[in-house]
Amino acid sequence: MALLQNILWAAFLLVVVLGFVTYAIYFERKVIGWIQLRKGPNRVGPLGLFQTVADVLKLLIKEDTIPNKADRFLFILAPVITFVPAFVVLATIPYTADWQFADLNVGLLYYFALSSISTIGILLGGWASNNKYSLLGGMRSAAQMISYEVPLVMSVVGVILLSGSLSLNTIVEGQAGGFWNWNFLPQIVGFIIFIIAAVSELNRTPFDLPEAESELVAGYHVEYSGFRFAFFMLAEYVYVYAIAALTTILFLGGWHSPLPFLDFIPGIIWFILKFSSIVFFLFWIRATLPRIRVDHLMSLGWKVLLPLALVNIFVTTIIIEIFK
Amino acid sequence: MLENFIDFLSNGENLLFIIFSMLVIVGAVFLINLQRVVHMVIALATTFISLAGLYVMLDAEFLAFVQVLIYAGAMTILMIFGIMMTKHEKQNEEPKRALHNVLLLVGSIGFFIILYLAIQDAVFPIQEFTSNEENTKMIGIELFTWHVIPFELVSVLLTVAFIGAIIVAKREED
Amino acid sequence: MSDQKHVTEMDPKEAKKEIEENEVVEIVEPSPNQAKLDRLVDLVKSNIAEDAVEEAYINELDRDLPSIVIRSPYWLKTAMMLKESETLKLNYLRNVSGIDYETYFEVVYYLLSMSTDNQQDICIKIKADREDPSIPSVTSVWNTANWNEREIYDLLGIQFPGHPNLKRIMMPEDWEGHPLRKDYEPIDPEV
Amino acid sequence: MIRTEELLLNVGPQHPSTHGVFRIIVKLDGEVITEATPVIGYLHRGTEKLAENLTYTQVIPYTDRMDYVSAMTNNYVLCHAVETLMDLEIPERAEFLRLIVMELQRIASHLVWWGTYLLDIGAMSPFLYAFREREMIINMFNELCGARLTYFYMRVGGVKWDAPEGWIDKVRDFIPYMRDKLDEYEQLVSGNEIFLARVKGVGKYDAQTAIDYGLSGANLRSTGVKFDLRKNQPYSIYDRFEFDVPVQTEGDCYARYLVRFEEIKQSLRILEQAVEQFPEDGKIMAKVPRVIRPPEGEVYTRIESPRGEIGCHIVSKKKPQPYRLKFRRPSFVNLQILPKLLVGETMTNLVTILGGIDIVLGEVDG
Repeated sequence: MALLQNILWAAFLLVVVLGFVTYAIYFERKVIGWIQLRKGPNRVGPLGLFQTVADVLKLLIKEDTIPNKADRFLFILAPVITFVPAFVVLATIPYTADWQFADLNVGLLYYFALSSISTIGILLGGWASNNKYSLLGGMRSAAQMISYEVPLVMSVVGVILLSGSLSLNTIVEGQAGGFWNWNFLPQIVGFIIFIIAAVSELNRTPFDLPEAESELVAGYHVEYSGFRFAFFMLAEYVYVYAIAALTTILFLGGWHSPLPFLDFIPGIIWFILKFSSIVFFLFWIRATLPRIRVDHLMSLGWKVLLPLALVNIFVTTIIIEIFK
Repeated sequence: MLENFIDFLSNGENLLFIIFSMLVIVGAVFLINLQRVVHMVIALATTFISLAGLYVMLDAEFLAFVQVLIYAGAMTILMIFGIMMTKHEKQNEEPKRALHNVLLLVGSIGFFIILYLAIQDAVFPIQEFTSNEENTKMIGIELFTWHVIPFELVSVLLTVAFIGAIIVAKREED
Repeated sequence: MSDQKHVTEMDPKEAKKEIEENEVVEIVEPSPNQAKLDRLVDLVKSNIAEDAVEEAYINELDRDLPSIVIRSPYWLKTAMMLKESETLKLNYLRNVSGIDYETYFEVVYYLLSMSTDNQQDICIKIKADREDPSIPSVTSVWNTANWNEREIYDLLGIQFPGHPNLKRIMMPEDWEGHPLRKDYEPIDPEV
Repeated sequence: MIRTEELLLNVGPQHPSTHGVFRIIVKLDGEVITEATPVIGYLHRGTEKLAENLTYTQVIPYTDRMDYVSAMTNNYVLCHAVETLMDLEIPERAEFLRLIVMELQRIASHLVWWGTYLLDIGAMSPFLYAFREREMIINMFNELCGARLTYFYMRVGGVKWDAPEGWIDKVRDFIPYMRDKLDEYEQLVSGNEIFLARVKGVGKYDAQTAIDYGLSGANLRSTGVKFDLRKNQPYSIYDRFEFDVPVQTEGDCYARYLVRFEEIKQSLRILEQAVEQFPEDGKIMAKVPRVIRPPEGEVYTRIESPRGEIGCHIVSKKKPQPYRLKFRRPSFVNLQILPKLLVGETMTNLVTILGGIDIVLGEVDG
């Protein structure tokens, strides 16, 4: 019975995530449209609400092409390797105190570990396509992921030190009682590093080098079409979901209200609000910033973010020791 | 005999164990037999990730996810090197050497026999194992109290290797 | 005005006309650029060779542009001299055109000095045979000439010995003929 | 010794950042370019050959299609060449109309460059902002001559259409509007750290190299050479207006960016004065014979197009058709420096440098 329930919940989560992806894409196009003085999608359905549905439908019925000289097996495998971890990482995210699928005591580590597998998929896709642009895109993605995974993990060590646990639930519990208890204040350096590294891990502007349209055409997925391309696309947006949720949990107090007297509003509302503002932030910078250059990206990761993250850990440790 | 086997498999945990260990072995075998570097790396990844699965089954989640975290990155690097430094076009077959193969076969059979006998004769002290809920914390405490000297030594060693690698790479640049 | 006609290759009838027109020119007061042209001719004659300058005139239709015709064997040396010369410093090659005059080819170089204040254009022409046309390349003097000479080679078929990479630039490698020649006949009339 | 495999990458002829059908074969060592060979000619339409069988007026629409981002200046250079040959006096009103459309065209062209350049660098919004302003200019042109891109507006001796009622006022209103928008652009882009990091010090060359390669326009002025044909060898009525020639000394992509940006402002200055001095009425065509037969001779005229010096070399044999018509296409000449700039740069900088040169392939291939 418990197994059935779990499967039902998982199915529910899948629907929620797919719904999110559908409307995140719609929302992104609308937001960027507004920023660029356009209307955005407005033809399919009322206010263009079914635009993404139509797009996905188009992708599904599109001819599935595999290049002749591609490595057929890996070409098919790559989108799966990219997509599966994206979905699996969602399992440990607590939306409220009760809504969580698995309270793993190493939840945070679980997230980082599995999300790093996706890069293998991207690199594989780039290599298996047997296209030089996609190979370059895949290589860039790998280099970028290696360089930014380190500061990303380092930046949350401060949070772990503060809460004394790797469990996401415990981390949120530690931030109860108003926004001054949220981690982004004591861990402001870590928060900034985390945001930068997270955007980079998402391969989104200004760090969208693996698919840099103007130089690499479409990067690693240049040869993919139809359903397989949809998988890469889906993985990207599921990671947007995951990163937004994770930021909310680690730094913005999860489901806690910013002021104690606002506690009567259910936690899930707060969670969604915080989560949405981060998603909006991601879209906003996409419409605003140019793309960073590959060598700048590397030196930013290794020479700025990593040392900063280490200093942040050091300072946090000392402060915790003093005020213990 | 067969009944035992079915019994063994009807337990979910055992089934998982079989699947994971099969994957570990299959990955390792493919790693040796495949021709192209990228395929080999994928085989290796299968091995390591299945190994992480085994760790999870042993309630060592921390170890499992660190394993995935570290090796996923390592695998990617390996793949990059593989792509950058090998020629894709040429696939020159190594000449088969019959004597060599026979010797190899004998050697591995001998090794298997030794291992088999050793495991057969070994006595494992049965001991009550309690899985600690906070095993991450326990690892930390162990590492920084009882094993602090080896831990520091290893980190010094890694730093030395790291700097050495940089120097080697630098010299080639000049 | 036909001051750029070439007396040597004219039939008597046209030569007569030429003389008549020259008389008209003489009545008009000399161009302000005449002195400049004389100096240029002197410079070339004294530094390169007495017979380097085939012809020199003022192109009155084009704002009194000083124009000289250099004999092709002296061209590369002249080009170097013009660029290095302290007084001229013609270091900017603005345009190179190739013209098919049916009996001969002509390549026209428009030069300018960017280093001196005196930014006067100078036009230099080199003639080439109709059969087996060839003019020394000046890519080594002005890099601008590189693609321009390639284009002229491609479209007119003039060889530029000394050019680093004289290949077709506009037309495909296997194109037959040189389209800007007056007698060019496309192989496939549909194209 | 660790050796990595060299990668031969064929960029183009169909590639989002080559601005048309331009192809460049690059040898990559990792992300670093070790050799670059440009291949052009995919858009070669043989304008010069076609012109030999057309009357001068019939050639004008072909010039529209050469540099299709800046058709007005192309129109002008041909008309100007024929007029020089014929020693024609152009009516005042026609000269003003020509100057106004050319300066508007310069702004429109620089806006296209600005938007697409930032798109190359990865910022998507400026593109749409720039095209909004360009659209206003194009609408004005549309009102003037009924076309949005290939105008065929100028004729030998003047312009084809007079400005409709209220057109000059539209130009007048456009000037402060554009100034306002330029400030906005500056706030959005010119100070952006990522943008600066992308363009500063990239694609650097000195004045000597620029002159040696015959560069013109912003590519030349970014190295400190103050050479603008509108000032140095004035044509049309440019000598009547007050404006500066923007110059930078760095010679990198950022300097080129600043020069072009400043040029928009200077064009606005010229427009401001031109609109004030615009003659109330008058003819827009000089007295030109129905069939134009310029006297026998040769002429080379050059004007400052948004991309640099566009020249027209005509050899006339007193026929209605030119004996030889050659265009000095600034993009074609400017592009030559590309292989030299690319060696040792990364793949990302390829796009930045190529965009910084500002080429239009219709013009490169002629």
